Amino acid sequence: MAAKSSGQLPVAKAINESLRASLEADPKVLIMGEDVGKLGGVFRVTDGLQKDFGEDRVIDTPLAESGIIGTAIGLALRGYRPVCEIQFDGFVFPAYDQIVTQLAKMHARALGKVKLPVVIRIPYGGGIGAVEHHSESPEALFAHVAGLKCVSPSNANDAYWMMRQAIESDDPVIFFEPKRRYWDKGVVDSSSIPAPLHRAQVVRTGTDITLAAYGPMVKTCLESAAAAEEEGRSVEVVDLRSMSPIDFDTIQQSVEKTGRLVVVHEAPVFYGSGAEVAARITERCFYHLEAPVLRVGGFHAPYPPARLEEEYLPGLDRVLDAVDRALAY
Amino acid sequence: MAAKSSGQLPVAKAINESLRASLEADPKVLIMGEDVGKLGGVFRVTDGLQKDFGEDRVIDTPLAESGIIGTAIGLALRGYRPVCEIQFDGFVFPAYDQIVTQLAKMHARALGKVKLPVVIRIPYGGGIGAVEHHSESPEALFAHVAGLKCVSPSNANDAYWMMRQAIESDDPVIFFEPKRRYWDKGVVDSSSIPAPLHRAQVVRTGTDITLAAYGPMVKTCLESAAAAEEEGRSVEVVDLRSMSPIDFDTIQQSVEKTGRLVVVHEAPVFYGSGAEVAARITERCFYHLEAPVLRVGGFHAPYPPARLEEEYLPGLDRVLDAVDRALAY
Amino acid sequence: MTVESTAARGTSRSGGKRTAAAKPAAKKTAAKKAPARAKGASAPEQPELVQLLTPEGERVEHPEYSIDLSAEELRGLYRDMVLTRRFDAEATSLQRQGELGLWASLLGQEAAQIGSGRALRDDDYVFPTYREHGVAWCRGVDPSNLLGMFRGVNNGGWDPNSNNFHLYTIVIGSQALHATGYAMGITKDGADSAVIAYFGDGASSQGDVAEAFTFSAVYNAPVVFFCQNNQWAISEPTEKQSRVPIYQRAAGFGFPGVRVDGNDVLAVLAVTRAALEHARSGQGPTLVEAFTYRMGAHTTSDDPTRYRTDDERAAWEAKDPILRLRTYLEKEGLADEAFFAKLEKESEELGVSVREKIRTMPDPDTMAIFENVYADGHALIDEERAQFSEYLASFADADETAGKGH
Amino acid sequence: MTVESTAARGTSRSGGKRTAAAKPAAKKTAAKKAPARAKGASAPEQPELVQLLTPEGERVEHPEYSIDLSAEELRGLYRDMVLTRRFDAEATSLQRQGELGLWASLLGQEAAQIGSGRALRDDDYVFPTYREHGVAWCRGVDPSNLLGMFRGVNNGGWDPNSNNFHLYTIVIGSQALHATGYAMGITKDGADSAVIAYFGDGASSQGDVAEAFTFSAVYNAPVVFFCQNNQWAISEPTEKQSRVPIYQRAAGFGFPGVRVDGNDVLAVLAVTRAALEHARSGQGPTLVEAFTYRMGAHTTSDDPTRYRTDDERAAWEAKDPILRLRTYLEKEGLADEAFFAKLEKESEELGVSVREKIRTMPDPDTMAIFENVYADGHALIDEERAQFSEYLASFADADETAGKGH
Ligand SMILES: Cc1ncc(C[n+]2csc(CCOP(=O)(O)OP(=O)(O)O)c2C)c(N)n1
Ligand SMILES: Cc1ncc(C[n+]2csc(CCOP(=O)(O)OP(=O)(O)O)c2C)c(N)n1
Ligand SMILES: [Mg+2]
Ligand SMILES: [Mg+2]
Repeated sequence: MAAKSSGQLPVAKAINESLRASLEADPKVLIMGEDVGKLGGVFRVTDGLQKDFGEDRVIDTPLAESGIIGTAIGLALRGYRPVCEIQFDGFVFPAYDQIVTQLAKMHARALGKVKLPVVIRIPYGGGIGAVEHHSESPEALFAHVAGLKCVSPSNANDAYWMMRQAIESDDPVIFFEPKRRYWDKGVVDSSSIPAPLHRAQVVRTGTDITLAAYGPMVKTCLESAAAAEEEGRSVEVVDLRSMSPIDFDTIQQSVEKTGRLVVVHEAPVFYGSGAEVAARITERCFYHLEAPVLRVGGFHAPYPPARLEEEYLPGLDRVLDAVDRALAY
Repeated sequence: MAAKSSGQLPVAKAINESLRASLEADPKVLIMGEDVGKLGGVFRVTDGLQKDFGEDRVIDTPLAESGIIGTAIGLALRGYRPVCEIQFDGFVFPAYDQIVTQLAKMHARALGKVKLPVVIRIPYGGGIGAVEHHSESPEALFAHVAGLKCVSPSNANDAYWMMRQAIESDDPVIFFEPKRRYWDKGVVDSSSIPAPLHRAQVVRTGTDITLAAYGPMVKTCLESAAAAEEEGRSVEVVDLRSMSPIDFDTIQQSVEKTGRLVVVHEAPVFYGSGAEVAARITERCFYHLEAPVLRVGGFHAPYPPARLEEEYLPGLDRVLDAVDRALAY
Repeated sequence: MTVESTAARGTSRSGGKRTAAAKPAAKKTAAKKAPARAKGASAPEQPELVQLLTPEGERVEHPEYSIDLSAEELRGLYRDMVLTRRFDAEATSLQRQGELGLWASLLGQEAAQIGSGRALRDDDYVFPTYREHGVAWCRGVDPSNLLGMFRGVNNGGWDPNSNNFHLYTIVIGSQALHATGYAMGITKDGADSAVIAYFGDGASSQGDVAEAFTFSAVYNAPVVFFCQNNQWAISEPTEKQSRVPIYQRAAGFGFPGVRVDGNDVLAVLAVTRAALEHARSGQGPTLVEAFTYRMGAHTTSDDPTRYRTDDERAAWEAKDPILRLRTYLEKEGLADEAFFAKLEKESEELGVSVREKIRTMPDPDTMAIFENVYADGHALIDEERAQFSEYLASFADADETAGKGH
Repeated sequence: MTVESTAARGTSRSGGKRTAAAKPAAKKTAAKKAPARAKGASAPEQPELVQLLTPEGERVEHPEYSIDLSAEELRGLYRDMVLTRRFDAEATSLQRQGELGLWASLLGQEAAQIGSGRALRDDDYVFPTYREHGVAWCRGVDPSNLLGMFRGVNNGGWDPNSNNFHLYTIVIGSQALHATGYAMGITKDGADSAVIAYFGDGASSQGDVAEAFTFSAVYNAPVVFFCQNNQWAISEPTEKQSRVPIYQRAAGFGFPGVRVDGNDVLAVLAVTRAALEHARSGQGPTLVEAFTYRMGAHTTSDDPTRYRTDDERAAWEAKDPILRLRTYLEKEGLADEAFFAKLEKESEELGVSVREKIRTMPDPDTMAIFENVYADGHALIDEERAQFSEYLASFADADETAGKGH
């Protein structure tokens, strides 16, 4: 079923429309979470959905994340397709056992005889001046786990389409929503044929160096690339879109052209997704790389209080610094 | 207080003696967990401790891992030094929230005004023919988290000393015990001055290539090195001992000499510790590396049923295959 | 009779048609059973235990639960328990012979499992732990399916939907939430099926079980929580999990709890049936605590002599679930020699058939490692599968080359 | 009076000496309050609510709880509530002015917090949520400490041991386990202190809270679980968490639960004191449910008009905790005009002082990012700190160069 044409929409609203379209398209789709009903979620991503689809399909749950995911698994076993909201990144951990031990492994445990089409929406990342636990980027902790898929859109059109695809997927998908981009507007082209969910996209072409990022850092990388251009550097930007699987082919193609790669994410660098990209691309492009793959990301420290987050978060300057260092090889 | 001289001991018994010595040395040390009392734990690592130190210090807990770690935090706040046993790797996840959100971050949250000297013992890894959830290697899921330290001994002497050091540390330490090496014997030299807890050790010197591993895979790497020697290859083996922090200096030194590195672990390669080692060593040794850092580890699949684990686990052949591939560059 | 045909009896309800339905697991029962105890140390007053057949094989009445079964139905329950025990013993010995890596015996818990298993309708759904071999039997699950995971050829692997019997769950307590979610789905579908979630006394401490109580109460989900309190969680006695009887937990979440003699198959059947009816009729969850005993080790890896006495075991032996029903059947003339002889033979055959099945059970194909990780595929799995195939092929090549070379 | 000196009154117990200790939170109370409800939909019978001061300001007696305070003590409680409300209002307006990123107001919950906070001894230990500003006040925590995390200069940062007041905990329910562990430690130490763990109605659904109930009961830990049921968990009413009153949860874990009028500071003081005494005397945990109302938004980010009506708020306004005590004080002639006038002035001064403090609160140093991650250091932190310093220095260099260049 085609979505309504939407024009310029903020990311949060694009997801809202995507959820609405999914609820319309398939009566088995459910929305679950804390405050997703009347309130429409703390970011209003589910705004109006309970009003239009009823309490039976848009479900305010008790305050218990393990309970949310555990019952979503049971609902999926009964044939439903639950889309669960975790209110903030830092609150997903009470559900971690159900996600890692049950949700990720049940399809394999059953030798394929059950499917768990559960989507877990997690508004993630920093930059909104919030208190502790409201600004984390835990994606590596999920991407390491076989049986899960992890994606993160960087713009409204992807937010719309990737959510629809995630809900249609028969696998559990952790859907990381870049919360500080919720209010960024973009055109949602509801008639376009979307790219496959796990395909990376070259969002800016260049020849000197490649920047790879996903979610909130794509915008940062695009701005960095624009700034670098003024200094005469041609920077290619790849939006990974998916952290599990990672579309290494697209990155490889880019790096074979540019010879240099910087991976950027908000999450701590240590054991982060940049490590996986660096390790694998180095293996694939050993003779093409003119510099080691560099990583820009969070430090090995808890996400700092809001008044330090600007310093903590990778921004234009730190990305450009890494570009300089890579080009210096 | 010096430990009793112990001679040849299995790894499990070395840990038992280490716990005993720690209980003797400091009245604030507690042992907690499921079945750690009369039973002495399912691997008998706490055998005899409740008998000798009483139920007040060696505590059988209710069957609730979040409860174990959560109350251990409270006990630590009261001045105790709890050593918590998680019965098997796959059962740590119910406690993951308390570990990641509270244990790891409380010292920083308090700006250093509280310390949480909690040790979490996790028998981990495969190779013992067990059922699901009893053979996993989740170390990357902890090493990525700032505020935690992660170590794993590969032999009895390290098991003894690293446990003593972990308990003496004022930071939370996740102590990964290589369960399939529990019965491997080694000399515990209770008079030796131990190496620092987070220092890697070159356990075999060589010149052609470096193998880096920790825990159960160190033995595999040593055997591989011996086999490679027969083919005329000189393989250096570095026992990392610590997965957070990682002693990159020692690896770097080795790689600057050999020019080649293979990282071996049981955990899935994707987003695993090998990625972090590969990324950072490539950055540090870009001009020394004659081949990309290769990784040998688990596949991106749930740990398989016991009858497939021999194929799944990295063994001598797979390590040597990687050595061949690295040397072919 | 072969294993298959035995199992194929499926979920036909041996304790069936003639039973007078008990009153829904009554308000009163739970209400009066939830005294707050101010002191942790003192012994709890002996709570009411629903019993319909004493250890001595006497039929007794209970004010709230009743049952009236035909001789055939009673023999059916007896047969179920005997065959289940036999299957279990066979599995234990297969483990000793190295055919299984591990076995979790249900010895002593036959009445709890057969009584509850036979209370179910075909369209009800079961969420077991790792010890519900008797319930699996009632559902018609091929016993060799149960053995696969203990042998290490798979991690479960049967189709839960073919017998409405979910996969065994090893992580303690998790399945209570799955059961609750499934039950919520039943309500959404407007169906009148019910769900039963099994767990142990130890599991009652897990947060997930408490959250399942909360969700099921809030959504009034048609689920029966069936706790087999077998007195032990590996080496820990129930006092390490709770200082009051476990069934009392329910009242504080807003639904009834009842303790039943878990070694009395009639009482378990009556109580479970009432709880399922309660769920079906839109009245929400019930917690049934079946008070029973794990006669054997926790699993074949366990050594119970380290933590419990022979006396305790002996005391429970006197309450054996099978023995008491046999006494009753004999005393009342409800089964004759021929019945017992035939059953003995059937047991033998079951043992033989299970042994044969397990010994011919094929090992999984190596490449199964990569199968069923995802329903829709994953690029990395494809890559790793291809690399590993190539790697394995290199040995074949090497062997071949070596063969040629020499 | 300055903020500091006000706060410095510390944990001196304003509701102190003359009080007749109530009976330990009685067995009976909990026992008779735990009816199992077979139906989810029907309304629960109105449970007993311990009340000593009606909304109209009438002193009433209760068969199990009594209190007898001097006029000075009563004025002390009044003053605590007024100053707490004032501080809270100041913080709310500072948030509007952009001085704080967020504020979680306790408006309406003053009696629950002051009553329980003043029941504590200095050596007792408090584990708060993020809303216990009134309890912090009773403990003598400098209010500006509380503001730091809402301003974003730290994530708590005070020394929990200087006032036996743990850091605010944001992840719902976690602190219930910390409190239990701490209480277990008190028992090990042979001390007779007690612990109080605060949490909300929403938190009652979290597995961690249930596990805390289990551990505290099994180890008979001296902990009081103090649940402020303020009717809402953000937008969700309590019915989404439980279909029976929350205090009833305790009985099924084997300890008493009691519901108290959370807007009645006298009743809260009496009930909490009894529960703490109960814990101290080795009788283990108690669950106190303070029935109250969150008069404001969940936090300054919230918009309650989306999910609740003005009528509801108005109904609760009539039960205001401060108003009823004022009525009583005035009616009984326990406080004169001068007292109220002086308190008004003190409130103003508190407001001014808090405003000043916040406006002069320095931002943290950038390099604080790397501090206190580990107590014993971590090689990677050292490396990252050094690299980041160098990186920052490169800008200084660049600026300098630039400066020189032009
Ligand atoms: C989360 C988790 N922690 C620990 C274990 C290890 N373990 C397996 S069975 C068991 C005891 C279970 O006791 P109970 O719930 O009473 O069930 P029973 O085995 O007696 O049937 C334990 C601790 C586990 N499987 N899962
Ligand atoms: C584990 C977790 N999940 C979700 C949240 C987001 N959250 C913050 S407060 C809150 C509601 C808490 O309600 P309640 O326990 O009643 O306390 P109150 O805020 O009413 O004082 C929620 C859902 C959180 N902080 N932690
Ligand atoms: Mg048990
Ligand atoms: Mg609330």
